Order: sequence, then structure tokens, then C-alpha cells
Amino acid sequence: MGSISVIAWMDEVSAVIAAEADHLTQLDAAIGDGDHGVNLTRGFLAVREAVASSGDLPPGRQLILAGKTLVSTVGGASGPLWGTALRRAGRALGDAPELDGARLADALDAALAGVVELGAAESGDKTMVDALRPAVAALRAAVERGASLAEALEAAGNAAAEGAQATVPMQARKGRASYLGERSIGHEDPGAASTALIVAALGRALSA
Amino acid sequence: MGSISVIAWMDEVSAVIAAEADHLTQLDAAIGDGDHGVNLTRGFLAVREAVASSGDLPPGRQLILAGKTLVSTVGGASGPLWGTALRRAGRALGDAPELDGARLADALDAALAGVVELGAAESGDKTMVDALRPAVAALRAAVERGASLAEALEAAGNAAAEGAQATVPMQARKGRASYLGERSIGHEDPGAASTALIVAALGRALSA
Amino acid sequence: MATEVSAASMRKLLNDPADVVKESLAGLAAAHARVLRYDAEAQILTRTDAPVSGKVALISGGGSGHEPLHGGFVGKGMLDAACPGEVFTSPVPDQMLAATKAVDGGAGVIHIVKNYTGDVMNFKLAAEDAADEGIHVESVLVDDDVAVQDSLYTAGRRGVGATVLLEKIAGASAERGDDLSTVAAIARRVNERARSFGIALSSCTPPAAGRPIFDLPVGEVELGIGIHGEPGRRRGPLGTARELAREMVEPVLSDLKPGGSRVLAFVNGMGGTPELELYLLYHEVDKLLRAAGLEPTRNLVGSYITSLEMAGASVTVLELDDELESLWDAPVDTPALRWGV
Amino acid sequence: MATEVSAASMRKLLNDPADVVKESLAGLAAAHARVLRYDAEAQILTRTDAPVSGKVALISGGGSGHEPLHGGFVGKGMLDAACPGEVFTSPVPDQMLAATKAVDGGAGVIHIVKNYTGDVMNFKLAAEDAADEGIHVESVLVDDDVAVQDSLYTAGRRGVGATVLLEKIAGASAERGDDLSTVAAIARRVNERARSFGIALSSCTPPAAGRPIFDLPVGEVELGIGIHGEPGRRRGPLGTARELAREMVEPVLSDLKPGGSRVLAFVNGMGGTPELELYLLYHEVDKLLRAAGLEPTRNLVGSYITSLEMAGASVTVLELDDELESLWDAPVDTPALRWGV
Ligand SMILES: Nc1ncnc2c1ncn2[C@@H]1O[C@H](COP(=O)(O)OP(=O)(O)O)[C@@H](O)[C@H]1O
Ligand SMILES: Nc1ncnc2c1ncn2[C@@H]1O[C@H](COP(=O)(O)OP(=O)(O)O)[C@@H](O)[C@H]1O
Ligand SMILES: [Mg+2]
Ligand SMILES: [Mg+2]
Ligand SMILES: [Mg+2]
Ligand SMILES: [Mg+2]
Repeated sequence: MGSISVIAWMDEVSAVIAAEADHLTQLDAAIGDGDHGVNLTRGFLAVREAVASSGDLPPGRQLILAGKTLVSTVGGASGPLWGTALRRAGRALGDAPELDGARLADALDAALAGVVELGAAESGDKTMVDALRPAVAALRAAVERGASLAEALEAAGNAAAEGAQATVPMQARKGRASYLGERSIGHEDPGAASTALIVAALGRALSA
Repeated sequence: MGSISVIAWMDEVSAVIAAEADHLTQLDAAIGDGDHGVNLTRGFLAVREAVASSGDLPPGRQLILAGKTLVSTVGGASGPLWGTALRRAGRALGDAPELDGARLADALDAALAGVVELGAAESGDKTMVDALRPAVAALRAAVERGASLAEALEAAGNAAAEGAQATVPMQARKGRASYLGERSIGHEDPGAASTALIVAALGRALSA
Repeated sequence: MATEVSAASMRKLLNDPADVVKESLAGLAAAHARVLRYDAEAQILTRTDAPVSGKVALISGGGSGHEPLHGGFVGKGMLDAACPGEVFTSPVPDQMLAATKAVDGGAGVIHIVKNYTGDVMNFKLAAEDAADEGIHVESVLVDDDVAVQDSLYTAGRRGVGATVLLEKIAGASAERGDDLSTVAAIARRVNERARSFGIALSSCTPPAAGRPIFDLPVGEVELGIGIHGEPGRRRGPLGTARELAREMVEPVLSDLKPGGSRVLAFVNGMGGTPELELYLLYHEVDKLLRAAGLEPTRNLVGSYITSLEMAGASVTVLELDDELESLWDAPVDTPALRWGV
Repeated sequence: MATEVSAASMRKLLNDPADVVKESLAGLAAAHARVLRYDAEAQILTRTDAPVSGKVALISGGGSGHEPLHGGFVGKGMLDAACPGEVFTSPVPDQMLAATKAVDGGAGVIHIVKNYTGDVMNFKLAAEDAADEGIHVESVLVDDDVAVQDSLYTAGRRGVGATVLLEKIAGASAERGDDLSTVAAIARRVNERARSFGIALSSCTPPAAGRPIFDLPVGEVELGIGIHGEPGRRRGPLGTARELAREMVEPVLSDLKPGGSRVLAFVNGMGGTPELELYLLYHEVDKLLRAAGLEPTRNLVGSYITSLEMAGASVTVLELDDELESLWDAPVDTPALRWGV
């Protein structure tokens, strides 16, 4: 059935965020303050190092470490949000030895709940929630209908990407972009865009 | 033989300086601080009004009034320099009833002496002196060889214009442009350019 | 990062764009060693005599790029510590916790939080951590920006100019020995009685981004901007200072609805607008306030809460009473505000 | 003027470009009525308690656009009066004479003159007029700019950053009751012991001209600029703050050849460079001075002598002795510099 290596996931996230940093920052410049790419690059680089050098921890502990590291290095809105997300995911996993499909669905559920609890964003507010929630739902559905983890991750990745794309026509109601009112319409939300990258990276962190 | 009306001269100067203000300012922006056109426009507008409303004064008094007005309204380098020039010209005239060719030559001699005394510029230093000195010399020569005042003024005007043009290849050694060192080469001196306009205006202030 | 950003790609005095904040803080500390200290490890600034035993401590923080806010306001009579984040990025809870611990004199610590999602969340996590360590933290939110309308459908009003006034006045309250709830109440009073509105005449370039956040042609103005280089609520043709002053003062007053007549008028530069223009704008603001029956008995004119080198200005009006006035006048000894000392 | 220049053609807060100076002065006076008065007729600023009987009076003046210089330095412990000219244009002798008469307390008046052809000539005419009226005027020339080389073939060194330090220190000397020749001698000592060097990262736009004085592409720097938006001595690629600091500090020190070890380090912004960068630059300057065996026991960092909204900075180093140090520390109460009061 396969499982996710947290180390590999964070490696992949760190690489793709760094590669897309400029694009994310430009998205943020359009409706925010132009730091989102830089923020996440700094954070996931630190996460990658922390996780890689943390020895032989169960995946739940690795995610908690990743979350704490994000909180401690990112700042801004995305730091506490993604930090809380990963910490909650880790706590949901507990000391489970493996991150398989069912556990991943639970973990991401917890992550989403943490983001919503801290940020109070609803679907349609033009935030990372608009990418994360459909991804979590797609993953859960795929796992429940017995799809392979690879298939489930593909479904989640697609849903996240579509969710991010769907933020373009939305008017922001949370975060910095909300200050623009109607002028926020017509731009992809940077946090949703990065969330799609982070979810898609799961597919590349799958070990047999 | 004809003579110069100070009122008409100041009228003409005021008009031509205002019309060329932008050009003078651009010349000053290249090697100075971009205010020469504005400075002289302000000054000669005030002079024109002062002289026009000063009643029936002899030309020497009118020139003294013009010079004082320039000093009081222009500031910068050009204010004291042209102010002193006109005051000295006026004093040289005394209470002479008319500003004919010979008197004009004396008056401009005194003006040049005043400028040199105050500013200590030598020919070739890339200043208004490079336009004024040849103009005064040409006027004096024309008057001495018995030319008409109109001819003398044309000669003076041409000499001033050539003198201004000759400042282009010079390296400035006085005033703000001198700070640029070799970078001042290749630009016409704004004060020489305005001096050429002021001298040329004499030709249009000639009454029969 | 995908693109190479270097000092030479911007009109900026810097070395590596990644080091701007740290190096600037080191310079601030070198220049003002009498007043404050820089802990490079914890990335915080504290007043040299911290912790002051028995005194309520005030800390604030936020993204960098708004200098002198907040670091320039650390010192006697104002902040006990500041937590500078990266440019336009909220600091992290670790900094706030370190600052809280460094300045706690036993009488409690106030966190002055500008109302931005990032700042609010990071300070929230820090306050939870501090509570775990037994430190009494009281958070005061600043949200004075009337340019943010429909705040039910937004992240709420932003904290802008009032932050400076609040830090000064609450700092004086703490300095004279008020207890935690008194200082917090005075701080909240300042926030309730202050309103602001800002405009931009140019964008600004965050060092790490390497290019301007938005394009604004000459002759146009962004109305209702915050302090993070973000575009404003709307864009319009650039009018005269007289017209612009009216566009700022009117929404401020109609929202503030001052009951009394005494106000503090704060004309703030966004970083790239020179004093010549700020005083010219102050002249217009002063006239408008008087025409509205208000007397600016106190004022502040200068660049105190900025957006890097953005051209523009904001106007903050704070309704005064005797106590706020005397707390404003009380001695202050920081790099950016100093009097009575 | 041939072209139409209006507020909307520039990124500036103004009404009519022709009124910028007057309206800004009115704002300065409205904001600082406690400290100074604006005589709109005579176009001068004077401290509220002028003339101070028996005190040597200090006046200075020059073109506007360098704010806070000089108007922001009028007040107790610094200037008795300032004469602001049009933007980048020396004031006229009438202003200087009016200022001289308004502040003369019977102990003589010092004219602090920055060494520019216009300033020198206008102050000279004013001093002659004052002498005619029986007022003892002593002129002190400021010429600290080492970027002007071969001064035999130029108008001589410009007066730049040292002006601020000189006005503060001579102001303190006058305030403590020194007589005319003592104050003048101290002022000249400051000028002799101070050197400056400035750089520009952008041009600036005088309101009446309506466009930038020069074009400077991003990535290039003008080295050896003055304060009138004029191009510098040469242009080069924009290096790091570290490299630029060296390009400024080296000519300053090699010309100053300090005998002692204590200096005042002044990092000045040209108007459009934010504090974040100025402190970063200060950090570099501080390190270079220490590496040269000098100790910056005093410093000043901020935009105090500017070129409108030009981006850039200058560095001034003043060699200190006990007396200069204590005069620097003496109380000062002006809009732009204030301590001890
Ligand atoms: N309340 C919120 N709930 C969920 N996500 C949010 C919220 N506020 C902001 N975000 C997300 O954070 C992103 C911005 O992150 P970032 O640029 O790093 O922080 P900042 O806005 O502080 O500069 C937004 O694009 C949005 O997706
Ligand atoms: N020492 C001097 N002697 C004669 N003319 C001078 C001298 N210094 C400057 N000038 C003239 O003054 C002109 C500049 O005038 P203006 O721009 O009005 O004053 P400022 O240089 O003070 O801005 C120069 O172009 C030059 O012709
Ligand atoms: Mg952002
Ligand atoms: Mg000029
Ligand atoms: Mg941010
Ligand atoms: Mg000038």
C-alpha cells in the first residue's frame, strides 16, 4: 500500500517552494506584501535541516518538529498556520510507526482543523483553506473507496491545485488581501498556491 | 543715434527669460541644480513691475532699482551677480538723462567690473563672464568706430551668443558646475546662456 | 529563491538582502548603546536597564521596514523591548517569548499587537507560551486604520499610526508606576480614541523581493494604504496636498466623532517623503482640524511608522484628555523620540 | 515658465509648486509654535524668545529642500534664526538682514554660511548691510566636503554635513554665554575638524523644475554629490553598503588625518533613504572607524541635511575634544534635534 516519508516530504517541499519562491512572492505582491515565497523558503529550509538531523523519530514526532520549526522561523501569517497544521497532524499520528493512507487522512484532517481554529477562515475566504480543504476531502474519499495511496495523493494534489485556482475570482475576507476589498478579485491567493505545492509534494514522498 | 529705454529693456528681458526659463533650467540641471530659469524669471518679473511703477526716473536710477530688486528677489548666484551688475551700471550712468551708445558702453563696463569683483571669475571659467565680457568689448568697439547703436547692439548680441556657445567645451572653475570637474565639459553654461538673452534684448529696447 | 537579488538591483544601501534586518539592528544598537541592547541570538532589542523591577513592561514587534517603529521606540518612557521580524513579516513567537522573559520585572508584561493576521497569531502563540512559564501577559490590539471598511468581511482594521502614540503614552503610564490593568486600559483608550488614514505616492521595494510591490504611475495616488507596501483600497488621480489632506482627515474625523476639542495631530511620512512636504501637509491638516472645531494642542510630524522608502503619508488624530496629554508630555528617551531627558 | 508644472506631475505632496516653501514653513511654525516663529513677510524663522539679550546670536540659511536644515534647527541651544531660500536657491540678503536685526541681542551675530557661490555672495551683501546698521556680524564658512578636489580650480569645498554639527555645537557655545569671538572660534574649530562625503542612489525633483535633475539607472551610484541634487564627481556601479562605506570613510579620514581618537560619526540620509538602511550603513561606518583606531564616542544617524527625496547618504566625521563633546551633549530644543529639555 505504501507510506509517506516525512523526511522525503519535507525535502520535496523545501525544493519546490524554493524553486517557486519568486512566483509565490509575486502572487503575494499583487494582493499582499510580497514576502510569502521568502517566508516559506526560509521556513522549509530550516524544517528540512531539523527533520533530517533529528535521528530516528516516528513520523508523528517528525511532523511536530517540522511544525515547531516553521512557527519559529517563518513569522507572518503562514508561519503559525502551517506550523500549527503540521503540529496538529503530528499529534494526530501519535507514535504510529508509519504514515499510511488512513493515517495521513486523519493527520491532514487535524491539520485543517488547526488552521481553521487559529485563522477562522471559511471556504471561499480566499486563503490556504480553499486549497487544503478539498485536498483533505479528496484524500479521505480516495482512501475510503480503497484507492492506492499513490492514487489518493494524486487526487489530493489535483483537488488542491483546483482549489488554489478557484481562489482567483474570490474576494478575500481574511488576511492581508482582505484590505483590498474588490481589488483582491482576479488574483490567485499565494497561500493557496503554496498549499497546492505542499500537497503535491506528498506524491513524491511516497515509498513503496 | 537712438537710446535704450530701461523699461523696455526690462520688459523684453522679463519676457524672453520667462519664455526660455525651461531651457535655462535644463541647462542648469545638467551641470548645476536646476533652478536658473526659475530664479531669473522670478527676479525679472519683479524688476519689470518695480521699474514700470517707479515713475519718471532717469535711466541710471532705474537700473539701480532693477539691480536692487534682483538682489532682493533672486537669491542663488545669479541674483547678487546680475543685481550688482545692474546697480553698478546705474551708478556709472549717474543722472544722465539718456542711455546712448557711449553711456551704455560705460555702464556695461561697470557692470562687468562689478560681476568680476564679486564673483572673481576669469574668462574661460565657464560663467556668465564668458558671455558678458565679449559683449561689452564688441559694443565698445562698435561705438568707438562710430557704428549706429542698432549695429553696436547687434554686434554685442552676437558676441554674447558666441561667448555663451564657447562655454560648451570649457571645464567650469567657478560656481556650482565646478564641482563636476571634467563632467562639466560639453554643456553650455546656464548663466552665459541667460546673459546672451539679456544682452540680445537690448536690441529690442532701442528707441529712435 | 529563483531569482538573484543583490544590492545592485535596487536603489538600496545593503549588503546581502537576507542580512538587512540583522545588520541594521546591529547599527541601531551601536549608535544607541546608552539606551538599548541588541540580542542577536534572540533577535530582540531591550532597554539597557531591563528588567525594571516592579514596573509593567511593554513589548511590541512586527515586521521590519517600518523604522523607527518599533526598535527606535525602545527606551525609558516607551518600550521595554521590541521584536523585529523580517521585512514586512511578523516576528516569531520565540522572539516575543524571549523579549517577555527578558523584560518582565514582576509586574506583568503588555504585548502591543498591531492587528494583522500574522502579528496576532504569532503574539497569541507567544502569550500562550509565556502563560506556561507563569508570566502574566496582557495583549493590547491596535486597529486604528479607517481605510479598512466592512471590517466584518476583512481581517479587521489595521494597526497603523496610533501604534506610535500608544507606545509613547502607555510607556509613560508604565514608567510612572501604573499597574498592569491601568497601563492596559490607558493603551486601549489611546487605540479607541485614535484613527488614521494613509496614502501612497509610490510603491516600495522589499529587499528580498527586489522589485516594487506595485506599479503606480506618476500623477496617481493609492488611497487607504497600510504600512506593508500593499496597494490601497482604491487608486485616484493625485490631487493637491489640500485635496489629499481632506481625503485623509474627513474619514478619520467622521469615524472618530471626537467628543472633546483637544487632539493630537500626527502627520507621518511613509519613508520616502521629505520633511518639506510633511510640514506642508501638516499645515493643511492643522487648518482642517481647526475648521472642524478641533485644536491640535499636541502634534507629531515626521517619518515614524514607515513602509521602507515609499513616498506618501498618513494622518492620525488622537482625541486628548488631561491624562493622555500629560502622559504624552512625560519624559521619553529612545532613539527616535526624546524629550525631557 | 514655459512648461506647466503641477502637483500631479510629480510624486509630491504640494499645492502650487511656487508656494511649496512658504506653505511648508507655515506648517513647521504651526507644529512648533513653542519653539519658533515664522515671519512670512520677511521669510525668516526665529526662536520664540529672540532676541536673547546679551547672547551671541546665530543665524544660518540657504536654499530650501534640505530639511530639517536650517529651520528645524532653530531653537534654544542651536540657531536663533534661519533664512530659507527657494528650493536649492540661496536666500536673499533682505532675509538675512531681517534675521540679523530680529535676533541681535547686543552681543553680535554669527552668520553660518555654507560655501556655495550663491550663499557666500548673498550673505556677503547682507553682512555689509548689517554693518551699515551698526550690527557686529562675524561670518563662519562651512566647507567640509572632501568630494570637491582641486579646490583651487573650483568654487572650493561645499558645506555639507558639518553644518549640522557646527550649528549644534556653536549654538551650545552661544547659549552658555561665550562671546562673539569665542563662539566663532569654536564654530571654525568644528569646521576644521570635520569632513564629509556623500553619495546618491537616485536623483531628486525640484518642485519648480518638475523633473529629476539627472538620470541615474538602478545599479549605479553617483559618488561625491553635494546637497543640491547635482550630479557627483563620478559615477560607478552600485556596490554593497560595505564597499560604499569604505568609499566614503576613506577619503574623509585621509583628508581629516585625526590626531586624537575620539570622533563623532554622522551618517546622514539624503531624504529618500529609510532608517533601516541608514543604520545598516552606520554599522559599516562604525566598524571602519574602529578599525582605523578611532572611537565614535558620539554619533548622529538620520536625515538631517537632505536633497528633497533623493536616495543616498553622506558620512561626516568630526574629531572631538572634551569641549566639543560637552557642547554636543548640552541641551538643545529644536524641532529636529532635542535633548536635555
Ligand atoms: N486567517 C487566515 N486563515 C487561513 N489562511 C490565512 C489567513 N490569513 C492569511 N492566510 C494565508 O496566508 C497567506 C499569506 O501568507 P504570508 O504572505 O506568508 O503572510 P503575511 O500575510 O503575514 O505576509 C495568504 O495568502 C493566505 O492564504
Ligand atoms: N563666481 C562666479 N562668477 C560669475 N558667474 C558665476 C559665478 N558663479 C556662478 N556664476 C554664474 O551663475 C550661474 C548659475 O546661476 P543660478 O543657477 O541662478 O545660481 P545657483 O548656482 O546658486 O543655483 C552659472 O551658470 C554661472 O554663469
Ligand atoms: Mg505576505
Ligand atoms: Mg542653479
Ligand atoms: Mg508579511
Ligand atoms: Mg541654486
